Amino acid sequence: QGREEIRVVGSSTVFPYSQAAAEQFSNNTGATSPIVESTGTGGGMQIFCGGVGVAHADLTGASRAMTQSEFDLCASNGVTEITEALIGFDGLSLAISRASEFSWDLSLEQVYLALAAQVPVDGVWADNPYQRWSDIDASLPDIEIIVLGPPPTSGTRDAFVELAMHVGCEELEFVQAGGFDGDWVEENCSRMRTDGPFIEAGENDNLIVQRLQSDPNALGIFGYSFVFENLDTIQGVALNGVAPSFDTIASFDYGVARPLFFYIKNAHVGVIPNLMEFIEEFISEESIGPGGYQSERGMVPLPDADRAAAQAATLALTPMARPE
Amino acid sequence: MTLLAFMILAALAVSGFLLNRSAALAIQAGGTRTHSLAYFHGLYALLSVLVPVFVVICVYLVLKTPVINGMVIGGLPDGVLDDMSAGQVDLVLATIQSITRGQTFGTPPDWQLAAAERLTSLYAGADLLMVVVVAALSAVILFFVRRQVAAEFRARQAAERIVHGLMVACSLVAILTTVGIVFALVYEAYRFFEMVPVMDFLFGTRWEPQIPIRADQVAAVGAFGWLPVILGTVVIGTVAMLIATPIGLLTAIYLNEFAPKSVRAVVKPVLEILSGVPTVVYGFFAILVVAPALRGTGADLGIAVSSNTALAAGGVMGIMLIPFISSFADDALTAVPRSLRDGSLALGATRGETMLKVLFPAAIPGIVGGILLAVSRAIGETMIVVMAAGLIARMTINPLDSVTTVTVQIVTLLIGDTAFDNPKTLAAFALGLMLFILTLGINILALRIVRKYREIYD
Amino acid sequence: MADITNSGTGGPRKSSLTESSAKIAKRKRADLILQGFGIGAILTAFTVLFILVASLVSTGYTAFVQTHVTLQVFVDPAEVAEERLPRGGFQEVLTASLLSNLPDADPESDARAVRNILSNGAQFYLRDRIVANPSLIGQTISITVPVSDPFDQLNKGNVDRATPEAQRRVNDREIGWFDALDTAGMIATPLNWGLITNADSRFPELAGLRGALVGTFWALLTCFLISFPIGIGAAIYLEEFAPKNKLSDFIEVNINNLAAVPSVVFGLLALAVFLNWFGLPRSAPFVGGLTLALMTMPTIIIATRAALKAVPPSIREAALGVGASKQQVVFGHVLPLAMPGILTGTIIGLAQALGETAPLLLIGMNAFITSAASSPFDASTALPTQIFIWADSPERGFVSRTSAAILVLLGFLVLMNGMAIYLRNKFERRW
Amino acid sequence: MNDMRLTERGVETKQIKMKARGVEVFYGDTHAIKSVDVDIEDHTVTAFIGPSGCGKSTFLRCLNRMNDTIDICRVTGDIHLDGEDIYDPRIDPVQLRAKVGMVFQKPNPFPKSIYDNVAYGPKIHGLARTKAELDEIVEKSLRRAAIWNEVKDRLDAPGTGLSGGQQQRLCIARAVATGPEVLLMDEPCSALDPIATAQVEELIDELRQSYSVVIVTHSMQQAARVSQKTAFFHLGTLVEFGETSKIFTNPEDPRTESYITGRIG
Amino acid sequence: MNDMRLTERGVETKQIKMKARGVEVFYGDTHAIKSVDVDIEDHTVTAFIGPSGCGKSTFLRCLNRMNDTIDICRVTGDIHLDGEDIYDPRIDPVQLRAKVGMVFQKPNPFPKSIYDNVAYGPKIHGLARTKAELDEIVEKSLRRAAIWNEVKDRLDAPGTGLSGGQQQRLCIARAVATGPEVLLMDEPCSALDPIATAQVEELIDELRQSYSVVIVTHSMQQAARVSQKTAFFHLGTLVEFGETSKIFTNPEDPRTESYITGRIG
Ligand SMILES: Nc1ncnc2c1ncn2[C@@H]1O[C@H](COP(=O)(O)OP(=O)(O)OP(=O)(O)O)[C@@H](O)[C@H]1O
Ligand SMILES: Nc1ncnc2c1ncn2[C@@H]1O[C@H](COP(=O)(O)OP(=O)(O)OP(=O)(O)O)[C@@H](O)[C@H]1O
Ligand SMILES: [Mg+2]
Ligand SMILES: [Mg+2]
Ligand SMILES: O=P([O-])([O-])[O-]
Repeated sequence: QGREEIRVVGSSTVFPYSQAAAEQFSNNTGATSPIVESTGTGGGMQIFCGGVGVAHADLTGASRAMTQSEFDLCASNGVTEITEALIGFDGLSLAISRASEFSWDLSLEQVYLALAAQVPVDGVWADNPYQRWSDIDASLPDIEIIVLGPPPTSGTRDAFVELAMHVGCEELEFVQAGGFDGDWVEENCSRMRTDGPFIEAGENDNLIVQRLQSDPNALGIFGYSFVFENLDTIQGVALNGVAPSFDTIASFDYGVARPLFFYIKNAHVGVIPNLMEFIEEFISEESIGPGGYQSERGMVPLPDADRAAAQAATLALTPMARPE
Repeated sequence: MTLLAFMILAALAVSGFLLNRSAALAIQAGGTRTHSLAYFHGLYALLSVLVPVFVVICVYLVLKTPVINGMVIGGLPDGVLDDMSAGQVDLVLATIQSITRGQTFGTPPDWQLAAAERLTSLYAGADLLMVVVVAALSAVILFFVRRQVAAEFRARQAAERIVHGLMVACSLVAILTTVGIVFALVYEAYRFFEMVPVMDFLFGTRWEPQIPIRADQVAAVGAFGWLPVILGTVVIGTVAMLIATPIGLLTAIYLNEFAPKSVRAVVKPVLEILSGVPTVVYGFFAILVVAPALRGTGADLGIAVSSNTALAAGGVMGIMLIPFISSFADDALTAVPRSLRDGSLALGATRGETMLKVLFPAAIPGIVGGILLAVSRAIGETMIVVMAAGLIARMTINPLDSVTTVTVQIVTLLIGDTAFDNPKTLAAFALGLMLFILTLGINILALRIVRKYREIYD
Repeated sequence: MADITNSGTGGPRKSSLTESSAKIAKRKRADLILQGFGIGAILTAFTVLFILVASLVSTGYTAFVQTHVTLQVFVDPAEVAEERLPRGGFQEVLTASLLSNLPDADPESDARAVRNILSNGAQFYLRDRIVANPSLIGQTISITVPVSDPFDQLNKGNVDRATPEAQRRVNDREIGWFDALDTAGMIATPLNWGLITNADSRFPELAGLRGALVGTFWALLTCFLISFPIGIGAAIYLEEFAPKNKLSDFIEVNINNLAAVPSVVFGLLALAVFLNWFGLPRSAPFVGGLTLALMTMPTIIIATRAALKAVPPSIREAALGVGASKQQVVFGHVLPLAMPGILTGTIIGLAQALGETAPLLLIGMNAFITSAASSPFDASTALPTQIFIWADSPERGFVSRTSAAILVLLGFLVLMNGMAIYLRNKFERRW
Repeated sequence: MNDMRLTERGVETKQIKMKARGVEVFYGDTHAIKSVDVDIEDHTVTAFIGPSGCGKSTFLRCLNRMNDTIDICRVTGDIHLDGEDIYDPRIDPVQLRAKVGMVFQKPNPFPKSIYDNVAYGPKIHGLARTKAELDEIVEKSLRRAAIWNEVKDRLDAPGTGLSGGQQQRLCIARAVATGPEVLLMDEPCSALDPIATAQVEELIDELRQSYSVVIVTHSMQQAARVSQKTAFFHLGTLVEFGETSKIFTNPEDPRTESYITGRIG
Repeated sequence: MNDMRLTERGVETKQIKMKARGVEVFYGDTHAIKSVDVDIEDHTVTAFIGPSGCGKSTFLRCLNRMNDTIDICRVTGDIHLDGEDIYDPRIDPVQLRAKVGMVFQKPNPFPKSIYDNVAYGPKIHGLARTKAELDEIVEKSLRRAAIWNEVKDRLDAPGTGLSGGQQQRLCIARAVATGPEVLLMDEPCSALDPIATAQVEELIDELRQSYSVVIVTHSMQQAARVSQKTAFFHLGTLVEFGETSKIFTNPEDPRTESYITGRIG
């Protein structure tokens, strides 16, 4: 059977943006709307790399770059030409209910100490003993550590580990004094604690927002767009003195911003109707430019120059190289 | 075209019915008694045509596309498919199909246009052929069936044999579903146990399946001991049953013995709504209403309550199970013969004494059967716990803590990631298998008990 | 109290029937306590149900109305030209009309902010009007369009005007504009038919359940057409014809067990068999229906067998006794008598299928699709998966829409259960 | 009626135990019992006979208010037990039923042990203070019901495991155990084979030493064999009531006569 | 036995309609019927009597293979109808049952109209070609069952709405309508009142003009009244079989004698 509609899978973070592009595309052209599924970055890669042909997806969204092993998986299934399209940034943010009585400003080191499975305790690398924020630093509130965060299946989790946990780990005196290198950090600082304070809350960010609203002492980790929509009830937690906002995320001042991508299966361009037109819509200025409709949904646009380059590269369908 | 084929089939089958029936009637008019009613002669003709030809049409519908695609691909000029992978060939086919729909990109090469034409003509030809085959086959069957009409022909038996066959086929579907599930579970679980020793799985006390999904991902090291997971299931299930059983039983007792008819007529259906509410809704309810309330109460009392407390998930699940238990208990109580109730009342027992000392004990086997079925529901329930229970497995029986369940793990391990080759994903199947075995055991037990109790009163 | 132990000696002591001893009072009290517990149990269940529905209604009711603004729009030929249709500057035309009502807004710098009062879909409302009737170009027409979600929330009182400006999606100036429109009588909050008649959208004010309803319809139809005949056929065979032995016991246990198998396992099976082996399309309601049919079948089989069992053997014997064949007995007498029970079971099974989520997630029925499926093979969502998607959308408007969608789903469930109860009461037979 | 073995009986008048006056029973709109007056004597077996549906069971169930358990059933008129109106609102039917016991057409032992079946009534009424007392009541009741010898070795066996006749006698023992003053029996032998029937009939004759017994039966032979008084019901009315010997040999009412001579066994 | 009114009967020997030899029946491991030989004569009413559980019903159900419907039931031995072995695998039990009709203990009309109840058999056996013919069969059958006058005005009313006795006669009409050659009746009067019983007994006597009738009964009086031949079963064996008058007045077997003299109405 042929297929008339474009199929997009992938990251739940990119999902709202793909949705927006898909709806805009179909409104503008009257063409059948692309079908967008939210499968998580990893899951999307598995489906995307399943092979070429109408049974397989055309695009996949990703909240992190494609990895080497995924690229190889694609290649082994005959998906050899892939175009990487960088579309913008997502501000991963820590947030808490406005009902919280405390003013929150954490360092990444404190975040690490609160959430990691293993931390230095009296100079020894040991299981995380901290149960209250005040245990970590007396200046922090004397309340239980409760952080709701993404499950390991999600790219959000990967990004958080990389951007917050690893960096926080490296800031530890223990690590700096010990002279441990990046590999050591990756080896030892990637595990989130499983003894209660860190709660893997599933992929549903709205659910986390609502749980924050009902529990003023719980922190949540999720996309900035959800903070933005609910500014009246929740607030971003400042990291190293920087509160999350569109500006601080775009400038990478807020510690945990990450790039968003989608990947194009080049072999499908020219076969699946309207695929190229949809890609053009997705990366148009109206979409990902400043003030474009993606920013309404919470995406942080790329700086002008980067954006122009990314758009050009995407339109040229330049196949990506094997990631390092 | 397919519709036409079905219409032809229907028309010929009906005419076969009429034809054979009138033939049988003619024999009867001649004064001979036919073995079977004329109606059965007709029915036999109808079924003889309908069943095989229907199967033929279905097979055609399934095979049409792959066969024609194969023919088109096979008919392409030499060389154009050289060095192409299956997927690329698939894309070529998709391009050709797009052309038949009038969608082209640039100027397609001539061989593609030719193939598109061939594709169109093959489809048209195949449909025509199918209609002809259907008509011809039906006619041939009709012809032979018509010749069978005779006074001594056992048309009833013949028709009943066909119906019997159809019913057996239906049963096979149900059985095949089970076989399919068992096969899928066992096969994947076997692969899992090739990677993780059975003993580690069965007796391990650590469940940390978050081993790297990709070679270069860093995460927790894998540990696949299912005990904490099943323990979590047991904790949540126990909470659920502790809520559902007393409330359900008391409800049944009240409705069965004390409630005025009008109350019963209202309460029963309203309660049934509780079991009809989609479980995803209960999930929202548990996590957004019940859990915070419990946490708040706990905080007021100075007790630490996890925000994923098993109490919330289990409690809400218990609510869901109330009507299940109450209607089972109500049925069991109703099944106790009225004579026992009269017997007790006539001895001067109050209604409460009659209920508690005679009716309820007499209904116990049925009630226990129902409770067991509710238990198997509870451990198989998915969406409530996916939303309201935790993800992290811990060896605890404290219902105020967060625990995880077998179904939660299955869902989280599977949704999102469908690489069927690492133990993380395969572990879901091992868990599924254990769940299947567990519910099977409970069901066998429940059936035994219910059976035994039926024997007493039948 | 008569006491037989002394009946031999002095004859039973006569006691009055009205005389009430402490013992009797105690027994009566025990009776009342039992009743009290029963009523308490029922009230508990009802309270929970009430809280559940109330919490849904309290968040969901606002989604059943939608804020609209009625504008007098001059369809400027400079922006909208007949030759360029369906493209054109509809957005600009609408903005111009808004600006004409907001004297304090600067036509240049505030254009974007003002435009954001309207739903993104507003331009397409206008476009469709004009495409249908190009002669409107150059005229001033009156058009009613939805406002965008932040203003919808504002109008519904979900935005607390007292919160600091930085913590709101709408700032004080925007609120002022909206209030100006409101005072001018241009704002109305009619019933939100779009909730039913629109397909999904990323804009809450445009999003509706049509796609989900159509998808659910196709899925349930498929589910019914497959599970009903097969379920009844299997049940009749197993109950009436299959030899009773270890094997049939085993099959019975298995079918009971199928009803208890977690639904996600059926999703697993569907993923492996229907999608990967048979290559059926992803996200299709047909596949969803097949999957749900596998789950519904055991329910139907169990209900049918129970209904068949309930038909008294005397009816069977009577028919056999006059020389009817087994099949004549079953199809002529037993099945018609069992039909109400079978239908009830089927409806309840379908109601369960209606609310089922997990297996549909596995076969991709949780996609974003802005048009309703026109056949069971087109990609589509279903009601529960639509709820799932909406629940995870950032816009505030989706919170109430999620609850509203749940209420719609509950409405259908109550309807189906009501039907089952009606059937049961109407045809309930006592022999 | 030459084949009837009428039980010999004395002529002494007995005390009246229950007295019904102007009893009417309605099931919804159906008028099932029409103005019935009956006196039930102490130490007497009274038989109710009549064609099916004439209201025998209905009237019997008025005597211990078992009709209360039927929603649509409405009873008017007076029924007195030892001079007390049993339909008086102050009367507790539970206490009434302890005094007016009942045995049903189909034996209905509880699915408990034989012992527990008999001990059930004494237990709920608190008739025994100790286990020994209870044991005594159970044994005595089983003896009275002429089943002690058959079951004394298996008091723990389930009552449902007995044969039909044994079950019926067990039910009688159960009724006797609460020490009733009147015993109502609704066709107690209709589910039994002839041998079991003989045993139960013998028992009834014995029971009348201590109780007032009312028995509903289809079989005129049975009525003739076991009863001293007979009431003939027809279409909800009491047609004739009197000495059994008189009713069977010399009925006053032509309806009685035609029923009895058209007798079918 | 001085109270039995034995039906007068001629001495002519009748043709043998059904013949059973060495019939054994097992329910699973229970041996319910042990080597029974019986001849059922044409135009004769044969009664099966015996204590409860002795196997009367079981044996009766062998005669039209109704036992086939009980999974665990196994029948061995020979039973012939007009010289044909009815357990021959080539025999269609469905046709057999059309020839050997059956009436059950509890009246069991279909939940359909009175007309449809009677017409059902003729319809499935194709006995009537036209509606008029069918009407005729229905009327004739209802007349034979002596119920025509009571129901002729309400043939469309549901059969379940009739009284017990009427229902039983309707069931007989239904059985008669298929034109059977043998009619088996399993305690057809046990659910009936005496008046209805009398009607059915009269009917049975009439039916024997056309059919061979086999009746199971608990009541020896009934057996004596309606039958010409009687078979006495005990614990699964046929103890005695012969002329009813002989069995009741002068039984050969001591077991028969003791059962009959221990008779209870
Ligand atoms: N629960 C009831 N609801 C409605 N009508 C009833 C009920 N029980 C009895 N009847 C009617 O009351 C009348 C008397 O019934 P009852 O059972 O007292 O008769 P009976 O003399 O005991 O008959 P049988 O000999 O068949 O037991 C009958 O017409 C019967 O239909
Ligand atoms: N379906 C059955 N399964 C097992 N055993 C049975 C079945 N039906 C009857 N029996 C047994 O076979 C024996 C004969 O039973 P049957 O019903 O023929 O007796 P009966 O003479 O008709 O008794 P009754 O007078 O009580 O009707 C009994 O011991 C009975 O328990
Ligand atoms: Mg009665
Ligand atoms: Mg019998
Ligand atoms: O859905 P993710 O972006 O978290 O992978």
